[in-house]
Amino acid sequence: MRNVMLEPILDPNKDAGSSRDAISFGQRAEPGLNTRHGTILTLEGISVSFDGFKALNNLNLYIGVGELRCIIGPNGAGKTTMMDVITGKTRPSEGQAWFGETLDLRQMSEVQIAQAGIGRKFQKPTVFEALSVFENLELAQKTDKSVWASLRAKLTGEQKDRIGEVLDTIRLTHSAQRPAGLLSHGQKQFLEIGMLLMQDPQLLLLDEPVAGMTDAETEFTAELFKSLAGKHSLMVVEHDMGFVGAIADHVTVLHQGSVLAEGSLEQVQADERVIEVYLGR
Amino acid sequence: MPTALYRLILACLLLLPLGAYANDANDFAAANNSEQAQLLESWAAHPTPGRVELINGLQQGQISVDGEVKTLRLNNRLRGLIDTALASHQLLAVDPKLRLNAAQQLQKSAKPAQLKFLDQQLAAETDSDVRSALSLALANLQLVDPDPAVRLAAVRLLGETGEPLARTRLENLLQPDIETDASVRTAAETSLAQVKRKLLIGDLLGQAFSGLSLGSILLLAALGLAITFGLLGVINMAHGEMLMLGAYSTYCVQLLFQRFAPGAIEFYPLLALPVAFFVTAAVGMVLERTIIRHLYGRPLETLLATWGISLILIQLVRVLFGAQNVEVANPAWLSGGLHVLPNLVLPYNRLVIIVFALAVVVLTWLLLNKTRLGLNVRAVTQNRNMAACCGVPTGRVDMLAFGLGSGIAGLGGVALSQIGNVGPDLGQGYIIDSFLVVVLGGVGQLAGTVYAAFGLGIANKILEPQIGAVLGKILILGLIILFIQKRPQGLFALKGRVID
Amino acid sequence: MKRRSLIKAFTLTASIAAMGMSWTLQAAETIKVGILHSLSGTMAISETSLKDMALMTIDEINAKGGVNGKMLEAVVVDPASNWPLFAEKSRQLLTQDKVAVVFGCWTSVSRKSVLPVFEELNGLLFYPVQYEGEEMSPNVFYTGAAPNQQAIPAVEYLMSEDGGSAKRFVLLGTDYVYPRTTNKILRAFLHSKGVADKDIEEVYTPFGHSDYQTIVSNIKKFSAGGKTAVISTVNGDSNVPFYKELANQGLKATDVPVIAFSVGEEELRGIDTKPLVGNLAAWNYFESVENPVNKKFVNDWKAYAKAHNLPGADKAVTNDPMEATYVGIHMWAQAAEKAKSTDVDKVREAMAGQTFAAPSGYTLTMDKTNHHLHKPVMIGEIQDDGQFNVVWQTKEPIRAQPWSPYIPGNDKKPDYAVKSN
Amino acid sequence: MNQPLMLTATQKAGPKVTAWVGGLVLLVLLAMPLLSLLPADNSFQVSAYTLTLVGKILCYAIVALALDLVWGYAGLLSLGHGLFFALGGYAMGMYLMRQASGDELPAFMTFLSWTELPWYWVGTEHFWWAMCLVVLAPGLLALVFGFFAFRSRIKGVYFSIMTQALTFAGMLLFFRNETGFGGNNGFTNFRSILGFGITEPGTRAVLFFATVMLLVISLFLGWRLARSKFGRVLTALRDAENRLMFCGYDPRGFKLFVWVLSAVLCGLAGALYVPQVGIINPGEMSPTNSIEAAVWVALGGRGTLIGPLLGAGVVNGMKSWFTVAFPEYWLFFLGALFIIVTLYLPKGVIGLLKKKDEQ
Repeated sequence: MRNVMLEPILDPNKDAGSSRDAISFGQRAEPGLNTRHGTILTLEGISVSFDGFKALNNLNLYIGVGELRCIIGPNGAGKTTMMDVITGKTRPSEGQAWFGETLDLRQMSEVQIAQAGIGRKFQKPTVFEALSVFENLELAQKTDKSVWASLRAKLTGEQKDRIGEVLDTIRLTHSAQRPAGLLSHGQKQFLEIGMLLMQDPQLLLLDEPVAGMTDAETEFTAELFKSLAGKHSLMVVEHDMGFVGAIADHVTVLHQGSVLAEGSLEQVQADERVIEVYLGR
Repeated sequence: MPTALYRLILACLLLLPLGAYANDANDFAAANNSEQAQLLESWAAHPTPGRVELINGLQQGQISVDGEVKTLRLNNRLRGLIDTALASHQLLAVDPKLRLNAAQQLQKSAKPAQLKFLDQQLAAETDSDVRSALSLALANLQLVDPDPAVRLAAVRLLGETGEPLARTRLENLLQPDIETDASVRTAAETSLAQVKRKLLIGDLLGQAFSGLSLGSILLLAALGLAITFGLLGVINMAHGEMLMLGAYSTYCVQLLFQRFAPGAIEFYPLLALPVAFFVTAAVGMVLERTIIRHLYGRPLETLLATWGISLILIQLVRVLFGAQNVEVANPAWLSGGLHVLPNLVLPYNRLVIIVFALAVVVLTWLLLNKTRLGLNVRAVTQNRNMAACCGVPTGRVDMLAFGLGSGIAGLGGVALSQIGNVGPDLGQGYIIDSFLVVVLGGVGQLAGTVYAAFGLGIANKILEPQIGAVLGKILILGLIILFIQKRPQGLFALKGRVID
Repeated sequence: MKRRSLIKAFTLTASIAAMGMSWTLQAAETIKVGILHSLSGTMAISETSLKDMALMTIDEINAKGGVNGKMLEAVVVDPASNWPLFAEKSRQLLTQDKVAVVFGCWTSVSRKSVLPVFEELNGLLFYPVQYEGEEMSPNVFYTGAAPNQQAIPAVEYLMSEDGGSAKRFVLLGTDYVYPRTTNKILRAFLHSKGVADKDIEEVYTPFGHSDYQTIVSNIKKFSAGGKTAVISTVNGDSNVPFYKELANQGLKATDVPVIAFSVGEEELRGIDTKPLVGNLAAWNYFESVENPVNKKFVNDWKAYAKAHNLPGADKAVTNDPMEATYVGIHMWAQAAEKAKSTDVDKVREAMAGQTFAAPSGYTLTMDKTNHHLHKPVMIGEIQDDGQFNVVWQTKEPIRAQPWSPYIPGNDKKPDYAVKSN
Repeated sequence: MNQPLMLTATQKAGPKVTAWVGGLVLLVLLAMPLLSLLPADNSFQVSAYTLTLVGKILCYAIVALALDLVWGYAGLLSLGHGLFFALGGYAMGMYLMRQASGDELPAFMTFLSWTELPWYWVGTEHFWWAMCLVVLAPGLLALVFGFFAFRSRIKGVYFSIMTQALTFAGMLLFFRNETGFGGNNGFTNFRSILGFGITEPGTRAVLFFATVMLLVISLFLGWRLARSKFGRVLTALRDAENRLMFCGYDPRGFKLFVWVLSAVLCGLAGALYVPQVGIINPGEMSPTNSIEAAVWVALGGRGTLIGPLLGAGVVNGMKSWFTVAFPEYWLFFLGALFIIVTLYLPKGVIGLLKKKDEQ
């Protein structure tokens, strides 16, 4: 069934970039996500501490539906920890974490969160090295992921086509049958992005997606993300300012576990405190 | 009892011809078992100084008849009687220490026939300790005295002791229609209560101690593993065999002492410690360099390889030393025990092992936290590549760390050889426990290992009297499995950001 | 080119299947006898010496010209203390190597594991170890003691004046069938002697139990209630820690004597015996018994151990199961001579009533019907030199009662050997 | 795990290899029971010894296969599979004991003066119920243990050690005579199964045949699993569990399924093992046995279907051979084997054969 709230965004004649077509959305499996107030992710007063050290300190962050948000910040600012909190790997000691209006992320397991429609790409690209690229995508595909289903699972032609499309998008068509373990770093990055696409989540968390990519690849990735934005919400953690500049309409600076500044890249870069702690000039 | 009677008996004793003692020997040598028993009993009742030599000889199982020394065929019954007889003779000795020991022996084994003699000795005794001990020995016999007053005194006296025997004596007294006198009965009841309280304390202390002792043994067994497995992440299934090698080195050292320094045999364990340490450490390092080195980062493979190693080591020892257990004797200063309470003996070797275990822990801790090697080890175990970049010779560190772990296992082996048997399979009995201790404590956590070891030991000893050794062990295993469900990282877990 | 590999794979499995068929080469002029003792694994500790003893005895017989003019050829296999492997090996000995007789097994479970095989193939097994009884197979000759040839006389001795006239008993054992059954028989026996249940304490420990603190202190507590004796059926390996604990807690044999049924000279080799002096063991043979046969037996053994430099040869000792092995093999040889054949049925017939002058100093007789030896019972006191000093022994060899009268229902059991199926 | 190449390779080649080897070996194995029925003088006759020996090894092969499903594919090294094997065996053993003792109590109970059967023996005189137990006992135990273990994400070494503790506890429990399974003697001296004499050549042949069938079935099962998406999920789970979770798969279900399946296979193998070797006792639960099983898998090549079978065959074949040829030294060989395999044949024999082919 289709998600009512996302309806307007899916209006075909809103914008039709060539890259856009590659990413026709698969049928939605998860229950409708209530995003009445236009925010898809809400973090309020989140704190996490490891043996005294506060990795996150009263963090507040809101991501709007269809927004592409960049998160920057010096090392140890708590970027990855924040992602862990969102994906349920780390439980916050205080604070609220909502997906849409109704889903309390603190109560959900990683799996539930993933199934609810949050996809994550890890800092270090992690793919299933023993499986072929094709199989990687097949596993990521949005379908019934229960034990019984996967015992009986057979790929429909439609699903095969979908995988084919994504293979094209991430330019791995020719290595579809190669074990993912043999891919280059950049290719693995793309494969993992591809898996996210197969998963077709509503909120994508991308941890340093363009690390180890050539400029061309980076450029292409930027295009890809832009095209994703709108129909999906993205949260990108990146150090590469150029890339951030290329994609970001909205940037958040993390420092010592809480939000230091927020706004357009220009605004942020103008901000004294940011220059102080981050750009270090 | 009229003292006139004593004098009479005394007179009779003195009247005995002094030459009689030589005949005693002949009589004894000639007599058969039961006659010998009667002789001994009568001697115990009427001791005379001249006979001490003879009885001392008997205790050694020897008797000199007409100058020539014969060895006797004694049995436990006679041995017991000899002890009693000797004791009552030693009451006549000059040295108060001897008299005290004698009196304590008699508390256990005095016979009614000796009552008169004891009574008279008590009257004559000057040393206060001996007096009290003697009066106790007497009290045991006086429980059946016709005079209620005497019985009452005796019962009261018994109440003072924590003797397990006193308890049964009082209980017997309290059997229906044994003791008729009401006042004595009530006194006996109160005394019994006293004794029971004292005994209970002893039992509880005893349980606690045996728990500690078992814990210390588990600790020694597991400590080496805490390093090889906990720090290096090597699932060293041959760890048990390291213990075994340690024990066998102890055996060899003992042999060498017997061969070359019989005089100093008492102290062979002291030399055994360094020997065992270096032997096992060497073996460990060789294994590390030749086999385990290739398997870092493949924990499950190390499991199989080390299992193979253990098989080889076991069979090797079988071929070299034979399949039978070998004899490792406790030196005198490690055998026997400390009499804390009448019903609480703390064996020396267990005391020593507890202390030793703690000492080893402290040393290991210092080594790991206060030395360059320790620093390197921790560095390597936390981030091999980084450490390598910082110029830490990871290879050598691995080797040394593994050697250290094995060496400590060797030390454990020395300790085990003092309480258990030394055979090729020695290690097999400890490997699973060791792993459980380490896992329970939390991998890489020295403190955790210590807590886990003592925790398991004490838990085991609390359960054993209730549900028996077998069920106890099963229950413990079950509990551990459940515990690990709750705390997969063990008692002491390291928290931190999830790295992916 | 996958095919070749597959053929390899196939030949591998095939060759494994063929393993069984190998080793069937027959030597006509020799008589093959199987030796089935664990040489590796936990039981190697006890069984290895029996293997060597068997080989020595076979040499001895061959030196005298063998049996029926043929030399004996020993086929040694290693069941590796693995019970199913015992069954497999015995089947191999009987069907592949076609041995005339098998000498072997130590634990009851190994015997029970091979029993069906021997009965199915009508083989012949000589079992040299004392056991719990409750068995009498026509295909087995039991040269070890049945409970009434070891346990009951031992208890009688403990209750006698010389034994210290014990009133209370601790039945301590490792938790398996032999101690369970023996203690069951003993309890019934003690009842018949008027000992009340409150004066009997039964304690069991797991295999390889090494921590006897609690048990020993309990024994101490128990012994305060009257003259106590401990009857130990503790299994081999656990004895050392047990005795060491006794010594440490100052429990002397004069106070509480311990009588053991599975501690012999071999086990004492692994124990520092000084603290044990005065403790007892009940067997049908001790190395220390003095008679010409035994002198020869012991010397031969020491010589053999030296010659084949067996480990620990310098202090090689003999013990009861070794003697039983020795007696068994000789009796079989005699029977084969008498039957002029090694055919199992003929030999079985010839075995009935066979006699042999054993190292124990008695002339032992194989019972006419029940396949057990008539054996003398001896009580030995441990000495500080690791030997036993015999303090008591029966006048005559005693007939075995494999079906103990103290176990209900046994009165119905026949007194002759019948196949269990 | 560090051999993605080999794994995919075998998955590609999986069906072909299985078909070939399966076909060839199957022929021989199916022929053996028939040949065993020939008169003894016939030169083609397969002796009962060979039949039981191979039958035993086949049962071990099934265990190896089952273990490989959890270790090779799901990356869970169990050191406790001996327990499931033994449980299945004991369930079958209970039935056989009841057959042997008829209306009376089993012998070991009578002479330890048990007056009546413990509750868990009820119904074991019926073959069908015994068969249910064969499946239920290991299955349920695996289910419970697995549920807790996987819920709290116990994996790797921890999992192995926990399973080892489990089987060790089981062994101690069955050693107790009060437990009511014959203590350390276990069950022996069986007579008949479904009314047929256990020592009849016919019965032997049928049992052997059944074993072969079970092996074939479990191979087929394994093959289907390995080929299905389920198999791929397992592989993924083994290599990157977190990634899989963020793909929206719940690893627990997958682990639990394969874990229980493997346990049940072991149970069935045990049930066929007991009547063929004629004894079941707690020794089967000793940690040593389970570790050996792991070695069969490692030797043959884990993550493949044929490998474990080869491994089980080779090791046990050697065992039977060395213990005759060099009784004193076979432990050396076995030990050395472990080491060499782990050091030089990380992919096992299968890996070796493959390498040969590629040349």
